[in-house]
Amino acid sequence: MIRILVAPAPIDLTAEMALVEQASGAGAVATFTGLVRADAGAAGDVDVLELEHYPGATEAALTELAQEATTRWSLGAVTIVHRVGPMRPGERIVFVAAAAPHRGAALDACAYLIDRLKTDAPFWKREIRGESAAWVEARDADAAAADRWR
Amino acid sequence: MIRILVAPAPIDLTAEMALVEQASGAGAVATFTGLVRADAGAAGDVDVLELEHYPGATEAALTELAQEATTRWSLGAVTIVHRVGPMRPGERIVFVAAAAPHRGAALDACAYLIDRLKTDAPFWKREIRGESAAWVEARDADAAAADRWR
Amino acid sequence: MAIRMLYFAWVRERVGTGEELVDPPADVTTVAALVDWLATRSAGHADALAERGRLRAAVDQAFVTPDAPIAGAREVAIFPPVTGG
Amino acid sequence: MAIRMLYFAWVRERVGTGEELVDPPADVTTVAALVDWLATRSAGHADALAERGRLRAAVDQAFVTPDAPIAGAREVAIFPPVTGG
Repeated sequence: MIRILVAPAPIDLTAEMALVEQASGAGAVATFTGLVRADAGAAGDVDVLELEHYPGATEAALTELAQEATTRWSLGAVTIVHRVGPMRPGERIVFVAAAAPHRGAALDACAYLIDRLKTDAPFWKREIRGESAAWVEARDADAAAADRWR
Repeated sequence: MIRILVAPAPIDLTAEMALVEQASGAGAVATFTGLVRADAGAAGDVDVLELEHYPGATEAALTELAQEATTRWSLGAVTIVHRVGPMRPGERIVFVAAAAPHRGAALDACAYLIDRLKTDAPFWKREIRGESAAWVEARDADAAAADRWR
Repeated sequence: MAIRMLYFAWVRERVGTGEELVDPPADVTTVAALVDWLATRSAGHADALAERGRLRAAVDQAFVTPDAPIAGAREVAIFPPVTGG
Repeated sequence: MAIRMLYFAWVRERVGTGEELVDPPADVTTVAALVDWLATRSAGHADALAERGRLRAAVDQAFVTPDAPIAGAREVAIFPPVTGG
């Protein structure tokens, strides 16, 4: 099962996990959940995080990424759900899951999916603090993490 | 937050995730869920899996493991929930979660917790197929996976 | 033939629109040349496209490097490095 | 002084009980010597403890190797390699 969802609705973790766990051969499920961080450092607390994306290209990039994972590892299920639009600190931005017969494949595939998603999928974050808004800068560490898998 | 739970009740993933996500500094949450596999190979399908453990020592071993993870990585939360007693294929045996400000620590800590749990916590699995029951043999691969972290 | 240009994030904000149809001259054959040509269209374009090292591109929804050809392209997107996840 | 013995999984099944109080002689000073002595208690003990390489032990709930001393121990557990997770 490959499930890709890019939508403004809050991510329903319970429903997503149920789909992954019901996939055939799912003895091991590894997940990654990214949350909007409340404490965003020197610039002060973030009130709202906005996620912009490239409709069509986003879904295509995530589908390709999920398919690449299934060729690298024997996986019963891959789910990638990414929220877009405005969201609040503490809310889920992204949920990634990989199910496999054994844990090594599930854990490795999960790390692969989130590392590659960070650099290969067309999303852009904007942090809103009071009246000011700032686009988040890409991190070199993300490119390095994605390069580990090439 | 360190949360250790060893109990016969089904694992409530939604409630466990909520506790982890609410921990301070949780920007990234990595989880591992182990399920009773329905297709158990040559010996035929498993009807019931029974988990025996060493009360007291189990909780102590899991607490020590969680504490070791928090000294290795900067973690906002570590949760280890392990079910004991009889359970059916498809049900959750174990749920492990690590929350951290960034994903690298959460992903690594999650893999560490489940690898070490497999070799360092006193649980024993027995598979029941119809009228016959068989204790599961320890796997060399599990010892090797745990050794990676020493 | 007209190309549908898409802009995202701060590139969109500085250009002043997220989408426009353009018809570059025949000697504009690569993404890099297209960006050079687009930068002459307005002050907003020039500002948005000034720092070429901070721009990324996709041709017909496939991510490409600046030397990629645009022959036959229907849709070209210009945007900053991605920051999802 | 009496030691509370605990047995788990197939060790428990073969011994025939999960728990017993034992009072080994003074020259039984290590886990390995304790296992040797326990094996003489019954046919079930002998069967359960025959394959020493497949046994693991804990003294007062701390996992130990066979050469670990048992002086002062209140609880000793003998069990197969663990298979949780």
